[in-house]
Parts: sequence; C-alpha cells; structure tokens
Amino acid sequence: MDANLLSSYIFAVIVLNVLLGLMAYMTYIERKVMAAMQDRIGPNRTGPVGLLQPIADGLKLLVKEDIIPKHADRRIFLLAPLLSFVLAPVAAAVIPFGDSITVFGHEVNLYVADINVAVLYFLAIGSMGVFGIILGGYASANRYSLLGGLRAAAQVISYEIILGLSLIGVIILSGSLSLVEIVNQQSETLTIGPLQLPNWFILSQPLAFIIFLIAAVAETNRAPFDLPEAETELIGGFHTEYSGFRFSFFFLAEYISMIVISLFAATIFLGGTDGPIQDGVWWLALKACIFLFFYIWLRTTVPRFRYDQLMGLAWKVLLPLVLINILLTGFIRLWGLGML
Amino acid sequence: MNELMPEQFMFLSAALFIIGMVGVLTRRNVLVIFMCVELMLASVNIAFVGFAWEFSQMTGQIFALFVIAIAAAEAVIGLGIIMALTRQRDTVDINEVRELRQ
Amino acid sequence: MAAEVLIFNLLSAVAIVSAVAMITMRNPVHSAIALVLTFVNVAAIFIMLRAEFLAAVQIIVYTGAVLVLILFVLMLVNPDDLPEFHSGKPMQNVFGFGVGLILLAEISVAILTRTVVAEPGPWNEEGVAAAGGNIQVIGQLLYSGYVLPIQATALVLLAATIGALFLGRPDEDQEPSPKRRTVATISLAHTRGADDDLIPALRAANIKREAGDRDLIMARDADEFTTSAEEEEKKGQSE
Amino acid sequence: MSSWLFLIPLLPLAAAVINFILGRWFLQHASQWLATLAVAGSFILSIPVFLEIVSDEQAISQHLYTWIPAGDFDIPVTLFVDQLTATMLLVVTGVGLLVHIYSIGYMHGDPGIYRFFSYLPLFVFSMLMLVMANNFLVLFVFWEAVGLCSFLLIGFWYRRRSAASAAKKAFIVNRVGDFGFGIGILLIFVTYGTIEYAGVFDMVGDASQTTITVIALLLFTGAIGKSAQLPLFVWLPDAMEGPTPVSALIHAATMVTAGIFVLARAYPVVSQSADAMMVISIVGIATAFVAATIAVTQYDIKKVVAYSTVSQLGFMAFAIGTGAWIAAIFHLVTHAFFKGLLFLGAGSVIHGMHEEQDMRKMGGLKKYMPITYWTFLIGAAANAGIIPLAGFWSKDEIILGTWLYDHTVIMVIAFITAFFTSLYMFRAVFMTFHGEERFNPDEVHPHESPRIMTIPLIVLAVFAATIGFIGFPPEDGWFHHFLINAFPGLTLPDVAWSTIFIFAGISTLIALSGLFIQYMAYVKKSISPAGIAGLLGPLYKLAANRWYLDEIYDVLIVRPLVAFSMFLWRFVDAQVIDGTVNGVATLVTYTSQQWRKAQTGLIANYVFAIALGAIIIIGAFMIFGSNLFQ
Amino acid sequence: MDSLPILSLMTYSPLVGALIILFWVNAPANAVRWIALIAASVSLVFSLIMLAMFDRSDSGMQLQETFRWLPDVGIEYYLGVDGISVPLVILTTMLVVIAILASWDAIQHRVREYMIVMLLLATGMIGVFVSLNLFLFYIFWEVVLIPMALMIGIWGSANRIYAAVKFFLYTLAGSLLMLVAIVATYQSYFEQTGERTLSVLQLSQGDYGTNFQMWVFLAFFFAFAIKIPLWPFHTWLPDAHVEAPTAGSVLLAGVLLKMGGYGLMRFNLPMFPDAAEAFAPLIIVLSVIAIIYGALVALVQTDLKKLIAYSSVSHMGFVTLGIFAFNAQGMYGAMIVMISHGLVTGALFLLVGVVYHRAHTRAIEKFGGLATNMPIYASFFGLFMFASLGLPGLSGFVGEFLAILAAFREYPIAGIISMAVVVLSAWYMMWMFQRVVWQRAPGEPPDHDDPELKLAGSEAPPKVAGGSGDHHHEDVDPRTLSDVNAKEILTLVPLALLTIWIGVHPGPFMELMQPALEALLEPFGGSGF
Repeated sequence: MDANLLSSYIFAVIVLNVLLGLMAYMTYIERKVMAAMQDRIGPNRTGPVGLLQPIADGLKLLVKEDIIPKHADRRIFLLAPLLSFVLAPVAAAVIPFGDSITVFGHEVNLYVADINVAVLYFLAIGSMGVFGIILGGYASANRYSLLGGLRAAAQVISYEIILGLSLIGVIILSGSLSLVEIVNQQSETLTIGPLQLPNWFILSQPLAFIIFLIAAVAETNRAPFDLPEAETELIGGFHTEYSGFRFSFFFLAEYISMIVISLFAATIFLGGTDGPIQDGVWWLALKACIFLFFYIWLRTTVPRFRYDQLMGLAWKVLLPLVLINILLTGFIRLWGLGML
Repeated sequence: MNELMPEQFMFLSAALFIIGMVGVLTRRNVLVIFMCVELMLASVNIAFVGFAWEFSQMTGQIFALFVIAIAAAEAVIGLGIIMALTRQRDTVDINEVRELRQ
Repeated sequence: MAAEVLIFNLLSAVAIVSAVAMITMRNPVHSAIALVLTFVNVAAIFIMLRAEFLAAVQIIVYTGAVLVLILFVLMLVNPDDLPEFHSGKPMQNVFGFGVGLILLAEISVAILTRTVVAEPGPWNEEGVAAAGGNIQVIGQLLYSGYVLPIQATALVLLAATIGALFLGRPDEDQEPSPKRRTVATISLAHTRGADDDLIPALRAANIKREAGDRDLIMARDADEFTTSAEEEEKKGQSE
Repeated sequence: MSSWLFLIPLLPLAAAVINFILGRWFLQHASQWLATLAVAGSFILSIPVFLEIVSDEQAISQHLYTWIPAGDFDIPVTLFVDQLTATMLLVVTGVGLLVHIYSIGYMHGDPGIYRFFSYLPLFVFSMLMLVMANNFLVLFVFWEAVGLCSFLLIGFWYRRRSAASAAKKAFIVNRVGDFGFGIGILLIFVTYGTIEYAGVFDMVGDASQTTITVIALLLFTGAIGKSAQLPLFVWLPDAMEGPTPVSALIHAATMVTAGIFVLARAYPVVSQSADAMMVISIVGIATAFVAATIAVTQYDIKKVVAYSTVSQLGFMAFAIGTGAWIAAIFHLVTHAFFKGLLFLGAGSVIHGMHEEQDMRKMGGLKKYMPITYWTFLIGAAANAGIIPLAGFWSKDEIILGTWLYDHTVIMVIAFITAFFTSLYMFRAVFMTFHGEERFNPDEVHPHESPRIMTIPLIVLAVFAATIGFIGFPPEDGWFHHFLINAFPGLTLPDVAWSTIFIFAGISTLIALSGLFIQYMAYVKKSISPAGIAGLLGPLYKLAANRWYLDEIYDVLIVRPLVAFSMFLWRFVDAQVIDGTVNGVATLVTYTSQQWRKAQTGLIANYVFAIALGAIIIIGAFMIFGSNLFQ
Repeated sequence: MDSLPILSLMTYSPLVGALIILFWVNAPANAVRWIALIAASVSLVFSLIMLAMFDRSDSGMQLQETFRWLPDVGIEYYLGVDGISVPLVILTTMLVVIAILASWDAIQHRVREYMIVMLLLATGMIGVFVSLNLFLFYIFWEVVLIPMALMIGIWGSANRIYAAVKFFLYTLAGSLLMLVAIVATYQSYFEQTGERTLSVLQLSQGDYGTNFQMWVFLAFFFAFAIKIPLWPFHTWLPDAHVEAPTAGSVLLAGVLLKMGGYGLMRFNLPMFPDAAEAFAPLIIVLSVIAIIYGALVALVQTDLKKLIAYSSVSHMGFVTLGIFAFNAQGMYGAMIVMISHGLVTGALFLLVGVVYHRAHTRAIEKFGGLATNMPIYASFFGLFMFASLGLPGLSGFVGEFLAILAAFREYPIAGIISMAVVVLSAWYMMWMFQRVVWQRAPGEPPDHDDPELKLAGSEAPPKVAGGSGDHHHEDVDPRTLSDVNAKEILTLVPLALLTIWIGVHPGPFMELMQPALEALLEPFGGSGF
C-alpha cells in the first residue's frame, strides 16, 4: 500500500471525526441560535452554557431502548439508518480543504481524493442518501413513515435534478468536474475596472447559487422543506418508529449532510479555501458556517411548504430558471471563447 | 492471473445478463421484472465498457451512455405504465395483465 | 497487479450474488435493495475499467433515480397485491433456469473461444490523460461524432417525459372503476374519518372506506379535497 | 366536279348539327326547312355528279383526310363515286328529299320536331357517306352510323316502351350482323393488307378460294343484319314503331338496301366465290318467301309493308346470289321508289286515321283520301309486279336471272313468293281502301292529307310507275349499260325476247291472280280469309306469329345469355373470384387466429421465446458459422 | 436542365394547392374549391405548355429533369415524357379539373379534406406518368393509392368502407409484388453491369435471363393487371366505383385504370420483352375473357355505376389485348382505348353523378323517361353511351377496332371473340339507356298517343316499368329532376368534344404517339409500321 493512499486514509479518518464532532455541536448551536431567535435561552444546564448538552444527548440516545415494531421489515429496518449514516459523510471525500501540506516529510494532500468526476460523485452520493429514508419509512410498517419515505423519494429526485443542473453553469465556466480544479480557478482574481474581485462563481452564477441553495435545503430535507419528517403531519415521518441509537443515525446523517453540503456550496460558489488574506481551511470553515447559520435561520423563520407547493416550486419555477441559466451560461461561454 | 483478463468482465456481463433474464422469466411481479430488465441493461453496459477498456476505445463508453439514457426513458415510461396499471387494475401481477391476448 | 484482479473478482462476486439475491428475494423491496448493491458494484467495476464518468452516471441515474422511482412505485402498490415469487407455474421456473443455463453455457463457450479481431484504439490510459481525462474525451467525442445520436436520444427522453405525463394524468373521462381502492395523496394523509363524504374525489369514486384500508392518496392539488361553499351549493341544486 | 363532292354529305350534316344544337331553343319548326333545304342541296349537287359519271364513265373521288394512320393500317376518308354510287346518290337524296318534304306535314306539331329534322339529315349524311366510301372501314363506320340514325329515329317517340325496345332491338340485331361484317373487314385487311376497294379488288385472286368465300360470307353477314335477311330480319317489323317517314326512308328505300349495296360493292370478291353466292341466294329466297308468308297474315298496315320490304330485300339478295347483279341493283332502285311510296302512303292513311294502323279498323277510305288511294295503289301494283310499273321490270328480271343462271328451284320459289307478294299487297289495298268502313265514325274522321304530304306521294307514284323503263328492255336497258361499268367482268346476258315474254306473262298472271283472289276476298266477300286461315291451321299460325322467330331468339339466345350473365355475376364474380379473395383473407385470419394463441399475453413466455431464439441463433452460429466443431 | 422544369411544375402545382388548403385552417368552403380549381387548372395549363414544347418526331424521352437524390443506390429524381405519357398526362390534368368541378356542389362535407385529397391524388397520378425512375414511380404509385382509398372511404356511399378496404388491399397486394420485382430487377441489373440504377431507360437496356424475366414480368404484371383491371383481378373495381363519389369514380376510371396499361407499356414491355412474348397468349386469353365477361356481367346489373364499372372491365380488356398483340395497331389501339375510356367512362360517371346528386339513387329501375325533362342530359348520355359501345365516329371505336384488328392479325380466334363485344356492349348500354333515359318514369301511365293504350281491347297493356304499385314515396320522382346546369355542362362539353374529335380525326393523337410506340415495338419486330 503506497504512501499516498495511506495518507488519504488517514486524512479521511480525520475528516470523518471532525465531521462527527462538528455535527454534535451543530445541534447545540442550532438550539442556541433558535432559542436566541425565539427569545429563549436554549440548553444551559449541562455544562457551561449547556456546552455538554450534545454529549448528554448522545449518551441518552445510546442507552435508550432499541424498539423494533412487530410488523416491521426487520432487516431493512436495521439497514436503513446505517445506510443513511454511512453515506452522509462519504460525500465529503472530494472536498478540498486546502493545498497539500508537508507532514513528517510526506506531502499530504488536504483532500481525501481529487477525482475528475468529483461533482458527479457528490451528486451520486447525495442521491444514494435518500435510500436510507425511503427504506426506513418503508420498513417501519407505519403509514406515516411510509408517507414520509415516499415524500422523501419524490422530493429528493426532483431536487436532485435542480441541484445537478444548477451546477452545470459552474461546470461550463470552469470546464472541469474536479473540485480542486474549480477551487483553483476561483482563487484567481477578477479585475473589472477599478474593482478587484475574487473569481468566485457566486459572482458569475448568482442565479445558480440561489437555486443551489434552495435545492440544497430540499435535498437535506431541512425546514422549510422537511416534508418527509413534518412532525405536525406525519409525526416525525420516516423516523417515527425509530428510537434510540437508530434514530440518532438518521439524526446524525441529516446534520452531516447539512455540513457536507455547506462545505460543498462554499467550495463551488464561494471559492473554498480562497480568502482575502492567507488562504486556508479556516476560510472554508467560515463560509460553511455562514451556510449552516442560514439553514438554522431558515428553520426558524419560514413555515413549512405544502407538498404540492414543494413539487410545484421544483418543476415549475426552479427547473425553467435553471435551464435558462444553463442556456445563458452556454452562450456566454461560447461568446467568451469567440465561437459565436 | 496477474492482470485483469477481458474474459472476466465478459463472464460478469454474461452472468448478470442471464440472471436478469432468468428473473424476467420466473418472476411475476411486474416491478421485479422491471428491475431485472434494468439489470440486463446494466450487464450490457459492462460489456460495452469492458470492450472499450480492452481495445482502448471510447465508442463502448459512449454507447453505454446512450444505453443509460434510453434506460432512463424506458424506466419513466415503464413506471408510468405500471402506475396506470395499478390504478386501473389494482394489480402488478404480470400474469393478470393479458390484454394482448385478446 | 494482483490487487486489481482481486478487487475485480470481489466486486464481481458481490454483484453476482446480489443479483441472484435480487431475483430470489420474496419481497420486492428486498430485491430492489439487492439491485442497488449490484449497481453500486457495477459502478465500481466501471471505475476499474476506466469509465469514471459512466460510473457516476450509473449511480446517479440507475441507483439514484431509477431505483428510487421503482421503490416509490413499489411502496405505492398495496403489498397485499404483490404476487409471490413462485408463480404457481413451476414449469416456468424450470424452463427459465434451464434456458438461462443453456444460454450461459453458450455464451461461455463463445467467450472462451473468441478470437480478438479489433485493433487497439488511441484511448488507452495515456491517451485519455493527454486529452484531459475521461469526461473530456467523452464530451468531445459525443459532441463531434455522435451529435445525431445524442439529438435522437434527447428526443427519446423528451418523448418519454411527455409520455410519462400522459400516463400519469388522472383519467378524466373514464368512469372510476369500483374496484379501485387506493385514492390518496401524499400530502393529505389525514383522512377525515366520518367526513369522507366531503372529499369529492372519494365521493366521485363511490368509495366507502373501511377502517383497515390503506389510503395512499395521489392528488394533483390539495384543493381537490376541499369543496367550496359555491360548489356545494351547485351540487345541492343539481341533485 | 370532284372538288365539290364533299358538299353532298356535308350539307345534311351541317343541317343535322345545327338543328340538334340550336333546334330546341332557337329553331323549333324552322329546323324542318333547314333540313329540307340541305337535302335538296345535296340532291341538286348529286345530279351533276351523276351526269358526269354518265358522260365520262369514269369514277371520280376526292380525298378528304387520313382518318386512322395506324402504321400500315392507314385509313383515308376519300369520297368515291362510280356508277353504283351515283345511282345510290340519286336514290338517297331523291327519296330523302321527298321524305323530308312529306315529313314537314307528317310531323307537324310534334314537340320533338327539331330532333326529327336533326336525325333525318344525319341519316342522309351517313347514307351518302356509306355509299361514297372508298374503303371498307369507312363504309363500316357509316354502316354503323345509319344504324345509329335508325336507332334514334325508331326510338323517336322514346316514351313508348315499344318504340324504345324496337330501337334497341334494331340496333342490337344490326350489330349481330356488324359482328360478322367487322370480322370480314379484319379478314380483308389481314388477307390483302389494305381495305381500300381498289386495292382489294385488284388483288382478289391472290387469296385462297376458302378465304374469299369466308370474306364474302362475312360481308353477307353484315348484309343479313342490315338488309333484314333471315334469320335477322326480326328487327325490321318492330322498327315500324318509328315515324312513318322514317320507315319509308330508312327501312324501305335506303338503309336496308345498304346490305345489298355492300354485296354489289364487293362484287369482285363475292363473285369469285360460288359457294358464297349459293348461300346468299338460299338465304335470300328463304327470306323472301318467309317474309311474304308473314306479310299475308298481318293486320298492321305498316307491318304488311315492312314484311313486304323484307321479302323484296330477299329478292335482291337472291338476285345477287344467282348472279343477277344488275337486276338486284335495278330492283333496289325501283324498290326504293315504290316502297317509299307505299310507306308514305301508309303514313298518309295513318295520319288521316288519327294514328290508327290496324287495317281491321279501316276500310272504304278510298273516298276520303283519293290521292293517297291512287298513289298507294300504284305502289302496291308496282310491288306486286303489275306490268308496266317499276316493280314488274325489276322483279321480272330477277326471276329471269334465276332462269338464266340455272337456279330452277329458286325460280319456282320466287314465283310462289311473287304470288304471295301480290296477295298481301292487294290485301292491304282492299282492306284499307275498299269494303265497308270498319272504323267508328264518331271518333275518327278520315281525311286526305295536306298537300305537302300528297305532293311527294304523287312524285313518288310517278317514279314508281315509270322508273322501270330505265331498265327496258330487260337485260339490255340503259340502266344495264350504265351500271355494267361498276361490275368489271360482268357481261349482260343475251336474252331472247321470247323468254322475256314468257316470264313477263307468268309474272303478270301470278300478280293478277293475287289481285283477283284478294278482290274476291275483301271486296266481293266471296272468299273467307278466315276460312282459308282455318284451313291452313298451323301453317297460318306459323306465319301469323312471324314463324316464332322472336320467341326462338328469346328462348335460345336472350334468356340463356342473361341467365349465364347472372351466373357469371352472382356466382363467378361474387362466389368464385371474390370467394377466392375473401377465402385468402379468411385463411389469413384463421391462421392468424391460430398463431395468436402463441401470444399468451404472458411476458415470461415472450422472453422465453426470445431466449430460445437467442440460444438457437448462437448455437447455429457456433455449429455452422464458426470453426468450433470443425 | 436549362429550361423551365415544366414537368415538375405541372406535377406539383396541385400539391401546392393542397398545401395552401392544408395550412389555411379556417378556409371557407368556397375558397377551398377555388384554390383547388386554380391549382388543378394551373397544372392543366402546364400540361398544355408541355404539349406545345413536345417534339412529335422524337421517340425518346423529352423535357427530362434529373436531380441527384440518392445516387449511391441509383435513386434519382428523374422525370420525362414521351408519346405514350403525354396524352395520358393531359388526360389526367384535364380530368382533375373536371373532377373538381364535378365535386363543386356534390361535396358539402369536409370540403377542405376532400380537396386536399383530390389534389394529392392529382399530383400522384401525374407523377406516375412522368417519373422515369422506378423508385420515384413507386412513390407516386402509392401516393395515388392512399388518397383514392380515403376518397372512397370517407366520401363514398353506404358500403364505402368495404369498398375502400377492398380497393386498398387489392392494389396494395399488386404494388408489393411490384416492389419485389423492382428490387429484383435493380439487383439483377447491378449484377450485370455493376451499376446501381433505377432508371427505367437504363434498366430496359439490361439483358435478363429468361427465367428471371418470367418471374419479374409476372410480378409487374400482377400489379398492373390489378390496376387495369384484368379478369380475374377485377372484383375490386365494381365495388370501388359504386361506392366512390362521382369525382372519385371519374378519376378511378379515367386515370387510375390507365396507370395499369401505362405501366405495362413503360415497364413490362421494354424491360422483359422475352417474357412478354412468352406470356402474350395467356394475357390475350385473359383479355378476351375480360372483354366478354365484363360485357356479359354488365348486362345484368341493376346499379348504374356497377354497370359502367363492368363495362370498364370490358373496355380495359382491349388495352391488354392490343398491347400483347405486339403490332402497331395494337399499340395504337391500346393507347386510344385508354384515352377514350378515360373520356367516355369518366363522362358516364359524371352523368350518373348528375342523377345521383338529384335523386340519391343509382338503381336503374328508379329512373325512366329522363329525356323528357332532361333533354340536354339525355343528349350527353346518348353521346357517351354510343361512344362507350364503340360507335364509329366516336373515340371508342377507333381504339377498340384497332385492338381487335391487332389481335386478329396475331390470334384470329381472339379477334373474333372480342369482336362479339360489339353486340354485347350495344345490348347492355342500350338496355340501360332505354330504361333510364327513354320510356317513362316508373309508375307513369302511358301517353295518350301511345299505341299501348290502343291495345287495351285485344290484350292487356304491357306493364310499364316499375308499375304504379311499387312507387315509393321516399324516392324522388325522376320527372321532377332538373336538367344539367351550366357547371355540369362545363364538365361534360370538353369530354364530348374530345370524344368526337378522337373519333373523327384521331390522326394528331396517333402522330403524337407514333415515334414512341415505334420504339416500343422495336424489340418485338415492330410489325405493323
């Protein structure tokens, strides 16, 4: 096994653990922020200002009784949360956290893999993630769960298309599907008259960015598009019957996908590790945090969509917009290349 | 066997294809049959891609791409038909749907 | 490289085993999951065969879309209606396996006795790398030599879209079949209990629901399930 | 003169066309004058032509245009006038003119008069072209055209079912003759490579005797139809449904003699074949006899005259058959006049009797219509062969011819026929004009016809009485010497005066005996015709029913043919052919139904079939297509 | 091609009209009619220009137009006319104009579609006569088939679907055989010369084996025999004719049947002379059967159109009779019979259409005495009846006599038997004429001057046709029918004039054909010229 591969594995383990830790505190931050927005205090008992709350929650979930409904499809019931949980962080493998650094004389890349189909890889993993939800919903032998699963299936497939298409514009401009390459391109400087701007794709693809943002929220089943869970309608949707540790897997998966997609968005549209001063992983973290905050913000402010509104938004509003965006980008690209 | 032999992917392709075919032959659930057909298409794709690999060609890959595209179209239509079928007949048993026999 | 062969064989084995599982599982959902596994393995094999783009597409399209749709449909269908694996025609199974074995044998013979006739093309590993990668090569070839097929494919997809819309539309002019039991929406799972009669779609379908019925309701529009006062009035007059 | 030749037929044609197109709305009764003037013009133009022929003894012709240039079948339309034609020209235009004049009176007040005066000149045109043709095909064309005119004129009162049927019958029966005639023309062309008279006649001898006989007989077939010979004469009596002037012109004077004309025209061919001549004479004498017997039994005045015409045509035919060519033409000419006269006279009677044709409802008309009576009498006497009227000379010459050319049997029958001729002619005269008045005087007021009708009668009567002298003395008259040029190779026989006198005597005796018998029967009432009829029994019935020829045709030809047609339609067409077609379809359907069972609707079965197919194809390829097992 | 593409203009001007109508969706019916008429008239004018440009002394193809189309397989756009096609083309363009005029009032239902179909049909028919590439020919051949089937199937009378399907299947069966034959010939020629061509002229140069010729000749022959139609392939014709609308019958009889005869002359004879000679006796026998059979069956028909349809079978028998006699008279005869039949039978169908339009029946027994209230109609009827039964001086005689003569020269028995049709045709035509145009209306009492009345004493008056008892109220009394109007006269007069012209002076027509026919007969010894 050669060194490169080994360093990749090591880095992957690091990323995974960081993600899990982040996820834990993501829940904490969310509760805190929401509390602030709702003029509450939020968790404050466990540890200083409730900082140990996530750990306590984790422990609670671990020790709770693992209930499997009698009519459940046992094997799938067991498989589904695992599937969700495993697939969520895998997508992070292609996100570049910076250039290579030298550790113990080895050059270590700050990404798990730079594959030439990274964007597609990300989408592929994202599309697989929904299996956990569907199967979970199905296996619970609960009508609400099933509905949740079905909703998830339809929703994710619909928004997957929007998500993918919104990235096409970026891909056209960058000419590559590799995230490393895309980040590299964004680190260039764009000079427009007196202005000196970073070549972030949010500037050249604003429409795509907005659409991506909306689609990403839907893709992660977060409010206001959390129809598959929809406590008020479906009593929790696909995870109604899940408890304890299995429930935590779904819970973890949701938050990890949030983080991963935020990282991805930051990489694609906001230049990744590129920053005004001293490029580095902190810039990426900062940008991702903005997205995460945006997620929380959305949850507290926007009410849940009705299901037909959700689908209508995807097919009747976003899809045409994103197609127009692709068309315009294509023309601009051709014009830029002098082919028109 | 130090190197990947072309025969390997061919056998894989053949095996998957035959499995898919046997599935079509033996199953009654139209959705399963549908999945078996998808499997057969995928097995053909393996052969395409494998030959492309063996001969350093791109044509195989491109054709596989077309196969995938057409398979997607077929899936949409097929599932639409199955939906319509269940709405009309309330069954997905292929043996109960024998209108062509009339 | 033995590792490569090993990985390939491993992937193949998993693919074949899960494929066999797919056709032998009683529960179609299980079959679907087995198929997912097969497809993932196939995608992995694609990567081994230097078709990264196809691998991604395979996952996105087959696994992420087609199978999800299949699952979706599977779940919409009343599981009571799902037929069992053994169709009651044992001859069918015997013949099915028999034919499969013979064909497999024939193909195996063909594979083993084949003679290579094609000349290697330019797209070996170095060639692809020089051209900028797998995607770049496919893209260039696709939009230079295969413009017509890709247009045709686009047309097929368009037709499929229209066809799907057509197939999925509610039957307007058709008398609702009394046998039809599942009228539902994903959106409105709250059945209103005794208020069933107020749901026009159900009333139109002349469906009396019973306690144990599954009601998966597919509706275009939630408004379909709410009747305005005017409509009620109109109904009253006409009756 | 030859450059003006085309005007002779053109004038009537122009009149016909103008009358037909403009007659209904613009000309109405004026059409009769146009037609009459046109025919008069033709007649006047014909006279110098005739005179030129007489003086020059040379045939003249005028080429108009090429009709059918089909390779070596090159048919010109050329007007050709020789002695025979010139004679016919005068007869046709002369009688035609008189009939036209007569018709002005006869057709007065008829709403379709413009049609009448369109068809009649058209007939004159066709007849003129017929006689002036220089080849057989053009002859055939106008042979048919006169048939057309005959059809149109017989069916003039088309609202009568009988008239319509008669017209159709006339045309169809004529066509039966034309069938043979047409084949004759084909055979002439195939044999000689041309159908122009001159060419054919020059080469007659080139063909075999059989061919010549066949050609002659085929031409005679046409004549059988057109000239109403046995067995096709049935149409002519029915043709009396047409207006009487039509009967006079077409069915007595001109058209029906076209057959005789054709035989005369084809003299070089016909005369070469003794067998054909024999057949012609036998048919001719049979016709003459049969028709004469029928005529004796008829009550319809026009029918009597019509059968008389058939009988006289039989005379002409056997005259030709026996070799008395000139006598035949001579009889043709005289017959045209006296038979035209008889018809017009009959028409006058009918006109005066308010469209009554049944002689049983006439009688004693002599005092009401004297002119008609006298002219009719002259015509009847001429027909019966009373010396010295026209009919006597020509008929006597024909019978003389049978003697001269050694046809004794025919001669005997001819004498018997002549007796019958006299019988029916005077029967008609006496029944119509003498005896008691059998009509109802309250309803019918017989009256003499207007002058416009009587003048033609008188003119014709004069001719009927005197025209015979152009052939005097028999076999040596002016007419014979004039016409002999049209029959190259024919020599006028030298006949002793004694023979002539003997024959004339016998003829006269026979004619007078007929006159006497009828006088006794119908005027004196001393002989009962009914008694004689009863005495003869079946023979009388046979004659009265026209020898059952119509019935025989109906049973033997018409009905079987219609039944056969029905069989073809209902069975062969609908059952056999459509049955085969539908059978193929049914077979396909049935096979498909069987094959359909393979379509079980079970997808598994289809896939199984596909897989099996794949196995077979791959297996076959392995075994036969590869070197795997070699 | 340096001059005007006159043939293309002529062929496609109806199509242009059809397209205009097609895209003018809400066109008023009258506008549609006018467009159709103008388009057809333009085509007619072009065809007359073509006639003017045509060199009568040249036996080859003239006014040729060639475009490369699919040169690799020998398919090209190749038009041209010779003396055989010119008269037929003009006949077609003229009959189309007449057909459109005849449909002016008769068609009130789906006028747009009708005119589109009609114009499409026109293009197809003209195309058949001018195309010299077998591929193109086949396309046009099939183009004719579909509009005609539609016309019968949509605008026909009661049993129209059956008739349309029958027509379609019969003809299609033939066409498919022809397609096979075309491919076979193409392949054979390719094997001989290594050149891929579908040009008729080139294929005619090929030297095919006798056995091959036999089969391919038969395949072509079936297609054309069905179209002609030769006995025993004729049973589609009566049904199609009876059910088709008037204009459809006119075009069917006037043009479509000619396509069969034309096909024989254009393809079978030049390409497969040996087979043609070998099969000639058989075809002559079939022709003679058709002639007599058609006439006999026509005799017992009770439906006007059916009678005329069977008479068509009889007449068209002369076409094959003439062609396969292989002499000059036969060829001329066949051509003139085709033209004449187109004029005369077309006119007869128009005439039937006139009364059908007024009385809504075609049953012979429902009519009678039309001459009284429809004198002009009766005159035309008489004229065309005589033309149909082969009265000399009208067009029918010239062709039929020549055909009979031709047959008589080669097969005397055939000539004699077919001559018998002069009796039969007179019989069935006149019987029909008598019952329809003459006599009195069914149930009408005899006239006061009718001799039938006077027979009362001696015998009962013959029953008048129909009798007074079975006079139904729903039937239109034939006595109330109005005479032909100006439009109808306009359609009939040109046909009448041409009928008379060809009958009286066929010379110009025959000179037009002569070089082409001479060339056509060359491989057969060219006897008769």
